[in-house]
Parts: sequence; structure tokens; C-alpha cells
Amino acid sequence: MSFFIDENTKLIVQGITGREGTFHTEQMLEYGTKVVAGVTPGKGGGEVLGVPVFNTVMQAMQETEANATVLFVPPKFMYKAAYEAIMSEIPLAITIAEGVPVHDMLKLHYLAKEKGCRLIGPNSFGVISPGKAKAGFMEHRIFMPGNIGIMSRSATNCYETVFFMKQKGIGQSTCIGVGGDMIPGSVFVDMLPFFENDPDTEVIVMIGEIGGSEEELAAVYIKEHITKPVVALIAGKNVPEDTSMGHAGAIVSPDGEGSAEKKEAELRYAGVHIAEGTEDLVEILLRLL
Amino acid sequence: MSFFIDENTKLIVQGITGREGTFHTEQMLEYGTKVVAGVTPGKGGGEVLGVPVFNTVMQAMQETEANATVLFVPPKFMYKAAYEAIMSEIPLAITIAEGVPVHDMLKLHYLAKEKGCRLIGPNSFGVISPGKAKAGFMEHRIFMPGNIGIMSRSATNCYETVFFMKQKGIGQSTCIGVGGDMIPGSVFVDMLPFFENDPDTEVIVMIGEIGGSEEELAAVYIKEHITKPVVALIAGKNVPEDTSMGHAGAIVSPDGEGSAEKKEAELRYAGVHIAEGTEDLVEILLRLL
Amino acid sequence: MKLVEYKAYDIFYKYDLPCSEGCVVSSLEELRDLKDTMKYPVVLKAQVQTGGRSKAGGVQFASNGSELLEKGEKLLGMKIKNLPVRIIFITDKVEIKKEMYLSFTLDRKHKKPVMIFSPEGGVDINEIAEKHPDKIAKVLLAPSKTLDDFVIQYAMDKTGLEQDYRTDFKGVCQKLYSVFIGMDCILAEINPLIIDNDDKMIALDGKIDVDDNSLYRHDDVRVFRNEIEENKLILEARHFDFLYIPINNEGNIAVISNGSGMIMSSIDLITKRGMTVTCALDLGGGATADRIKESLRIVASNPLVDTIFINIFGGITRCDEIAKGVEKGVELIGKTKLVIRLEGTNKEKGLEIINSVSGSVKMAAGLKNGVEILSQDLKL
Amino acid sequence: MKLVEYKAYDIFYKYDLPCSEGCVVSSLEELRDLKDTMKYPVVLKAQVQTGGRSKAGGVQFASNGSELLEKGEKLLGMKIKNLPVRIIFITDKVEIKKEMYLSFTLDRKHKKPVMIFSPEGGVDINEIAEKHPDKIAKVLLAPSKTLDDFVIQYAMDKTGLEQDYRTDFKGVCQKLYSVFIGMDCILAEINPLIIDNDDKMIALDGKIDVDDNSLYRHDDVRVFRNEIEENKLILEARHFDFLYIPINNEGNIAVISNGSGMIMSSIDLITKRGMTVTCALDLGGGATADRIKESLRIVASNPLVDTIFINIFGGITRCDEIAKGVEKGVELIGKTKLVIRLEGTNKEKGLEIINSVSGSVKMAAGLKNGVEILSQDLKL
Repeated sequence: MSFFIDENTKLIVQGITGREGTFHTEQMLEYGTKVVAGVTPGKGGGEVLGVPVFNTVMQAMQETEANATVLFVPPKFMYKAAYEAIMSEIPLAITIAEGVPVHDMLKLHYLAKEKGCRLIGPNSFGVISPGKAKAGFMEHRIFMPGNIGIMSRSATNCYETVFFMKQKGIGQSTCIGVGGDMIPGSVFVDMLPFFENDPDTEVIVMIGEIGGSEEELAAVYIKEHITKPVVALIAGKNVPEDTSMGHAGAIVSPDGEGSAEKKEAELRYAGVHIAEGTEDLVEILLRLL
Repeated sequence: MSFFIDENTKLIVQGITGREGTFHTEQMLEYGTKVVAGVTPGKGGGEVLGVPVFNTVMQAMQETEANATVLFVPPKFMYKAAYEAIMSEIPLAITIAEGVPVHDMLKLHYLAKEKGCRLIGPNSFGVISPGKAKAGFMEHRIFMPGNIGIMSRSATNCYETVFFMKQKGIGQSTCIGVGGDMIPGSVFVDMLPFFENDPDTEVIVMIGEIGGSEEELAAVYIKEHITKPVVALIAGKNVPEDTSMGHAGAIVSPDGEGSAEKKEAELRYAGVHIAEGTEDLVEILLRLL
Repeated sequence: MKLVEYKAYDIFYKYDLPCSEGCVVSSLEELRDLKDTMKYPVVLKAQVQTGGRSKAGGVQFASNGSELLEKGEKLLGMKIKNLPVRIIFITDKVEIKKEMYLSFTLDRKHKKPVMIFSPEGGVDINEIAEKHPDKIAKVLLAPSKTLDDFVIQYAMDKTGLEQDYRTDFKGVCQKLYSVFIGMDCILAEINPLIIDNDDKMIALDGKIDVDDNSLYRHDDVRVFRNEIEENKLILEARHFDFLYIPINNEGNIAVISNGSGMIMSSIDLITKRGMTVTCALDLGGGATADRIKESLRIVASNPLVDTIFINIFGGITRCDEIAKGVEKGVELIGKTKLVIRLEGTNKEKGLEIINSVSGSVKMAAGLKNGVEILSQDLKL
Repeated sequence: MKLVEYKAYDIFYKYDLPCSEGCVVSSLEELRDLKDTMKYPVVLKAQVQTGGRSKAGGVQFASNGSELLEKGEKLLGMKIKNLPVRIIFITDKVEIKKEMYLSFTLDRKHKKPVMIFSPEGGVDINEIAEKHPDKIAKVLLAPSKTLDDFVIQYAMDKTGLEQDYRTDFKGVCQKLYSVFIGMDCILAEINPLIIDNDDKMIALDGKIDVDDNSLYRHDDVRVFRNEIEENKLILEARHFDFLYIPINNEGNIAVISNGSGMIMSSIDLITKRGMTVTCALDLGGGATADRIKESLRIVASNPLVDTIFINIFGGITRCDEIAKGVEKGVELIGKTKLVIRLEGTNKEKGLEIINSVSGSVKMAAGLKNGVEILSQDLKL
């Protein structure tokens, strides 16, 4: 039993009738995920790939006992769809969209906390517990079951890491895309207790990047509460200050806040292994296992 | 150390410059309560009875390290004042006003829960831990230190009970007025765990009345979690249905919801001792001690 | 306070809910003036602050002017549950294709507003719940100024309301929710919410219960509350900031106290001893002698009352003020007997004053003792 | 995106913030037309998308028409940090009694909006924090549409702003907060917020940084973003839904990849080997061959670029599409060298296509290997 999703998770796909939604529903079903319902307002009553479609999350939950939702919804409509999911008291909501306005996320971040919903993303590849289930768009063929827990702000750096891991025969317990935005629903420090308590996870990998304070907050938590080894990679050390790299969150302030140097220093102080790059990260893992 | 207020509590009085506020501040100071600040918007910079007055709860907290507030504010202004206290992240707010609109309380009830503020009242006499401190308007001379924890929807029924207790030499650990409104900030079931965990409390007294479901909810909780003896009084059994008794919450629906019979039955089932009246209640206590 | 139909309609109009046109009539003269301007058939509905109107014949139809006068006269002469019909509300008679139920109220247990909808309306909601449990949607709502679309959609899908009605239904839901929030309602109900033969959605009857504590921000309702109050003692008490509560249509005892809880406890103990409280009066906190005098006068003017039980546990209220009030009031209450129990602030002073009062005043040593004295008196 | 002063002013006007009157001028002709209508003295401020304007002489004063022309001409001819001054913003010269600082921004660590106020403004906020730490109020706010009164009052009391300014200050705070929320700001700043000799509060200079992801709901800002963009490659890339990122003013390598994280990793490793990336282009997900062709053309048109590193880890993006794009694009990039690393979906098909491409194309077996090839090339 993995902590967020596994073979028993009953998943809703919001935006299932869209191009992306339908395609990835097929992928998720193929991987074995129990997609029990789709939600698209106005398309209720239909079916997509044999999955019943409802107008509302509330009805989908009531009729299918769904306990998680993944949102394949464009950034413009993400707020409304996530708001509905949270207000319907779904325990887990995973948002994929890239380019969600930060003020929308500000509101959702709080709403989710208040209503007790675990909100992952946006700008996330989703969550996968290899061999059990996936909720998101990650290329699942490169993942394999194992004992490494990964949380990553970047999809591509996570893929790269997982790809090299597979070449070395190392698998993953659970991989979580926390997303590259400024105010994500959940951040590293929110994920750490889950990995720490997860019997399937032996080593925790944190793929961070410049900008914000999430790695620093994680460092404080790791020092105090985490007993498992942690390996971290901070991408973007050679990106100049005040330059936006596409990820809304990956920006170093003119005053130096969010710099890779600071992050690496604090992580090192917390006993975290720092990797230079994805291949290096996998070599550190090999030494640790 | 009592669980809500004691000799170390640093109390703010909101509305300290009003007639009631000033009078009861004097009473509370006399009783030994540490009233460290008053708040009245527009009166900041002054003093009342030697207590400094601030314009905002936020500043009062910052300058005095206050950790609780009691609101002597008319019902019209209660929402705004309680909202400010909650948003300023005070851990405990006690509201006295009678006649607060129920829609105001609906909002405050949730806001307090979301922000982690323990909101007591409105329409409450306050909280007293005899011999230590009081925050509210209760006639403190009738209280005395002891091992009975009391929570009451009614002020007068609580006074009456406490008065008889004193005649028999029984004192109280903590007495809480949860108030007689339809949607109070806190209800019986919220208070029970505090009394259960309070080493100073040996018996719990619950003074309820007709209307609502708070006694029923408490019964369920008591059956499962409370090990201490509980004595309950339900006032209003001989009041006809659909008749408002002044307490906004004390009304039995035409369909019988909120009737004393139902409450007493469920409490009895949970092993609670049912008293016929206040004097009877004290006799039960005498037998239990 | 519960608003009678035409007042609820006033609010529905204000919030732009779809209602059939209506007018209010309180005399035969008005009916005569109106009868030729009406578009028949019409419905005449008696406006009384109580339920069970239809069964009592309070709803009549008229298909022409003479019927209008005939039915109107009949209604204006009748009483429903002892309340005289003073006002008739006249609206177009609508052809009904479908009757539905919609309300917003407070769920005290969950401490949330709740929306209740059924496409099978027209009768009491408890009856609907019994007959068509699958045709009811009950949705707990987060306290908010607006009603979320998905809640409305859920209610439709859950009960199977046709999508064709979506736009109209959404409008009605949002507007009724605005009434609920904007008017500080304990209940805002449309029953029946109908669909007529032209497929239009219309609120045919409404109930609104406004939170008494919020009336300071609803002037029109507050004024109306006094206008419609039939019980003069309630009005008089309100004038002095007291709460007068009629308890039973029989009995001979009035209870005066300084708090709702104490009044309930008094009633409980008195009833237990086989006596009946007919009314009670809550002084609230801090009453002065002059006001207390008035409270005695008010309850004594209820012809059923022959005994007044004053039960005071003084905190803010001072016992000497109570006693002075009794001293002044005792001449206003004629032969009405008085049993007084005083406890709390300035008790001794109070007792001293009471002892000097002549007339049928008995002191009680406590609540239980007071009830005992009452029961002894009764036996005399 | 950061808005230059006169655009921030546009928004301030719209939200009714107190500003001094101003006009925008972009040529000497316009200045000549205006010079006799001005109320002197005035301030001329160069409008460039960068900081440090005052120090560079970008702010000038004129007390009459001939000075206006003289100073205007000077400004319109200058460059600030390599950016030509194309627009001047002219406003009344105000007599300043007091300079203050006010801003709303996002506190990423606490994930809340934060209000920062100091009655000691005019300079950089970090400077204020250093010189007058007791004169700064920083208040974390709950995400909400409106700013609570008590927050404003707290900021005043904390910093000792005189109560006389309360009404004006409250208005300015609420309006600037409305800008912050209404315009989806990362930063909404007034510095200095001044009090003039008539005790009026005026926003003398403003900075607004609008969240790029919100531009779909702010048409005017989106259009303006394209108007002011000096870098043609950014505009061209935007046209194809790519993100072109200038990294360094030197270097010879361009990185093309399908994700922000991968681009950063590539830059890190390349830099570590002593090479310099001058620009990068993010394809995003699922690029087609035609679009990939364009991406090559765009980065190659940067005269500094002599080597393009394409680093693809295909998920949604398919390697064969990348390869086809390279096939089509290779003739558009002249002598620019290409190093390609393909991994993921349809990798084999992609490799096949690449192998058939003539020209200076090298395949890498992975990211590290790719960087090695780059560094070998450099040594040649």
C-alpha cells in the first residue's frame, strides 16, 4: 500500500472528454489504475473508454466512491475545477496544467489546507507508484518498482533520473511531481513525512531547482525529523539572477533569495547528499544502496 | 494549569473602553486575571484601569504577548471584532454578546476552525477557572476551586448549580459557557476532550437544553472516549414545540428534533447521569464524589 | 420571525425571483375597486401567521368578479387556528405542469447551510422524503455569499430534473440563496416551485423565516414584525426590551426571570408538580426597578394569570432593584399572588425591602422551595 | 512581466489611486506641441524596462518650455543599460514633504500575500530595512479580495504614521491592494508614496509586476508585452508558443529542450565544463516537426550561436518528430553545428532519421555525453 495512490485508489479524471484527458485516461487504465469516473460539466451521462462521465465531482464521488482526482484541465479552468474537487471534499487532487495564474493557486493552496484536501501540482507530471498505479501524464515505461521515493519540481529532470536508475536496476516506491510553480498545492516539506513513514521507501530523492525556499524548508525538516538518507539535486545553479526559466517558480531574486548555493549549503548542513546532475545522482544512490 | 485560562493567561479585552468592558475588566483584574491589553479601534494609545489600549488586536498581541481575548462588544459589532481576533491568530477568543445574527456566527464558526482559534460563545458568560482567572462576566463570588468541570448553554442554570455546589462544599476546576445560540463557536463535544485530559477535573457536568443536536453529539463522543463520570441536565422539557425561549438555540422543531426526551435517552444510553433540576444535579454530584 | 406569504413575495420580487403577479387586499371595498381590473381566473389566499391554511379553506378560486367578491367576503370573515384573516393575497391562477420543492435552511448538527431540492413538491418536505426518498437532494454548503454552480448541477443530476430547465433552475437557486444570505434567513423556501404549461418556472408559494437577531439590519421586516404581532403583551414587553413568551393556552402561573435557562428550569419544575405555566417573561440582564414594575403589570394583565413566580439569580441583575420594582409594582397587579425567590448580588437588601411590602407576597428560599410554595398555594 | 512606470500609472489611474498628472511623449515633435500647454516645473522621466534610471541621468527637470525641449532631446537620445530611451513620461514636479514606501507582493516562503509599508521611503526597500528596521511594517495577509481595515491600522501604529493621514492612507492601501489582486500582480509597489506641501498623498512612482500566466485575462498588458519586447527572438519564439530565454551576453551555445528543468540541467553541466550558453529555447510538450524546424531557425539567427545542443527526453514529445524537424531545419541554420541527444518515445525511429541527415550533426548517448561532445568540439 503506497501512501497516495495504489491499486485500490479509485480515481476521477476531470476533463476526461478532452484530448489530453482521454489519451492519458487510456494510458492510466493500461497501467492498471482504477479510473472509476470522469467529470466534464455538460457531458454527464456519457462514457469515455468505458468510464462513466458525470457533470459534477460530487455525484462522481457518490456513485463510484472515488477517493482521488486528477485534473486534465487547461490552466484557465483549473481554478474552477480544483475548487469544485476540494469543496466536494475529495481527499487527493492532482493538477497537471502548466501556466496556472499564481493568484489562483494562492487561493487553492489555502482552500485545500482548510478542507483537508491533499493538493498536488499544478505544473506536475502527477504521482506514480510503479507497478501499482499512476495518476498523471508521466511516461510510465521508464519507471520500475523499487525502494527509492522521488519528489521533483521538474518533470524532465525526474524522467532523466528515473531513466538512469532503470539502467542501473534501481526502482521507485513512489514518485511525486510537486510542480514548478511559485505557490504549489504541496511542497517538499509536505511530502517528507509521507516518505519517512512509507515502509516501501528506503532513500528519498529530492529534485529541486533555483527559486523560492522549499528546499531550505525541507532542509530544516530533514535535520529534525527524517531518518532515511536523502539525496538532492538543485537544477539551475548557472542560471543568472532574475531570469525566468519557464518554470514560474525557478527564479532567483535580485537579492539572491532562491539561489542554488544557499539551498545546497542548507541541505548539506542537514546531512543531505548533493548531486551535481542526474547521472551523478544515480551514482550516489548506487553507493547508498 | 487549567486548559483554557489560568493565572498565566495574558488576556485582551476587546471593547475595554465601553461601559460593560470597563466594569468587567475591573472585576477580572480584581479576581487576579492578567488583563494585559484592551482593544478599541480609534482609542489606541490610551489606558483603562492601568491597562494599555490598542487600535488593533495584532498590535496588542505583538506588544503584550497576549494569548487570549474576551469580547465585550455589542452584537452588531461582534462579527467584525471576532473576525479581527481570529485573523490575528489569537489562540482563544471568548465572546459574550447576546443576540448575534446566526449568519455571522456561521461564518465565524468556520473561520475559527480554519485558523485554529478556539472560539467560545457568543451568548456566553465566559470561562472561569476558580481561584486562577476568569474571562467573562460571571458573578465569580459564587464559584470556588474544586474538581468539577462544568460546561453550560445557560448562564443562569450554571450559576444556580454552582451556587448549590458551594452550599455543599463542592468546587469547580473550570466552567465554560458555550452559550445558547444556534451556531456557537464551540459546542459540548469540542469541550469534552479538554475536560477528559484535565487532571484537575474529576466529574464533568453538562448543562444543556432543548434544541439542536449538541447533547446527542456529546453522547456519542462520551460513549466512545470519556472515562470520567458525566452528569447532565436538560432544561426546557416542558416547553412546547416551536416556541422560542429567548435562547436562539433553545427551540424544538415541529418534527421533534431537539426534544429533551431524545437528548436524555441518548445521554442515558451513553452512561450519563441525568438530573431533574439544578438541586438534583448537585445531589447526584454528592453521591458521585 | 416567520414571514407570511405576501411578505415573502415582497422579498422574492425584490430578489427578482419569478413569481406570479399578486395584490394584497384587506377589505371588501378594495375588492370591489379591483374586481374589474383582474385577469380571471385568480386565486385568493388568506394571509395568517400559521400553517394548515389550505385544509382550513383559506385558499379559494374565482373565475369572475362576482365570485371574487363572494369568496373574498368569505375569507375576510373567517378565522384559521383562531387567527382572524385580515389580509388576502390575490394572484393569477396558474396552470401547473409540475410541482417542485426548493429550500435553503440551516443544518444545526453540521453547522452549515443546507440546500434541499425535490422535483416532487407541493406537499410537506417530510412527506416527500417519505414518498420519494430518491427524489430528494440535500447538499450541505460551505458558508459563502454565492451558491456554486456544481451544487445546482448535482441537485439536478441526483434527482433527475431535466437539463432543459437548467438555466431557469440555476437562476431560481441562486436568487433564493441570495435571499437566504441577504435576508439572514433561518429558512427560505419555495413550495411549490412550479413549471406552468408554457414551461416557465414560477415560485407559487414561499416561506421565509428571518433570524430575529438580525432584524437591526432589516428595518422593513422589523417594522412588519410589530405590525403583524397579534399578541399585545408581546408588543408591550418588546417595548421595554423584555421577552414575553406565551407558553400554554391554559394554566394560571406566570414566570418572571432573568435568563432563558432559568425560565426553562422553572417551567420544568412547576410542570413536574402538576401545575401549568401559561406565560413567561425574560427580564434579560440588569433590569431596573421601574422596568421590573412594568414586567409585573404586563404579565398580570394576562387574564389567565393569578400567580406570578419571580425567580431571580442576580449577577448583573441586582436583588435590591428587583425588590424595589416589586414594591412599586404590587399595586398594579391587583389580587395576583406573588412568589419571589431572590439570590445573588445585594440579596439581603432585597429581602429587607420585600419584607416591608404588604399584600400577597411570599418569599422562597430557592427554586425548589418556590415551586413548593406555588403548589401549596394551589391547594388552598 | 514588469510594467514600466507609465504603464503602471495607467493602471493606477484606472484604480483611482492619487497620482500626479502625466503625459507620454515619444518624439521631439510631440514635445514641441506640448511645451506651451505645460504647467512648469515638470519632471521628465525616461521609460525603460530596467532599474537604476536616476543614477544614469534618466530623470530630468524643466522649469520652462526651452528647458523641456533641451532635456527631452537629451533623454530621447540616450541609452540606459544598453536600452534606448524611446518614451518619456512627463509629470508635474511635486513639492515633497515626506516620502514613504508601500507595496504588496507574494511571500513565497509563507505562501501568502504580504503588505510592506514604511513611512521612510524613496529609496530601495532593503535600504530602508537596514536604516530604519523599526519603521517597517510587514504584514502577512490571508488571500482575500479585500484588505482588512485592521491591517492598515496596524501598519500605521507599528511605524508611527500620524493618524491625520489615516483616511488617505487607507484609501491608497485598499486601492493598491485592488491593483495587486485585480491585475494578478507578483508585485504592486508605490515608491515613493509622498505627502506634498498641501498634505496630499500622491503615488509618485510605481512598479507593477504582472504574473505572466495570468495575461490571458489582462488583454491590454498582453498586447503591451509584445509592444515593448526589444528582443525579436523572444517575440518570434512566442509566436510559435516556444519560450526563448537569453542567458548570457556572451557564449556560443544554444540549448533546445522540452522542459524547463532539463534546460537548467543542461546549462549547469555545460557551464561546469567551462563553456557558456548564450540562449535556450523551451519547446514545451508535444512539438511537431514543423515547429521544431522553426525553433532551430530562431536560435541559429542569434549571431553569437555557433552550436546548438538539442536535448530531448521524449514523453509527450516524440523523438521521430524531433528528428523530422531537424531534417527540415538543418538547411536553415547554415554552418551552425548540431549536437543531438534523443531519449524516450520513438527513439529508434528518430535515430534512423537523424542518421540520414547530412551536415554537421552529432548524436549524443546521453546528457553527460552530449556535453562532452560539445567540449570536444570547442577544442577543435
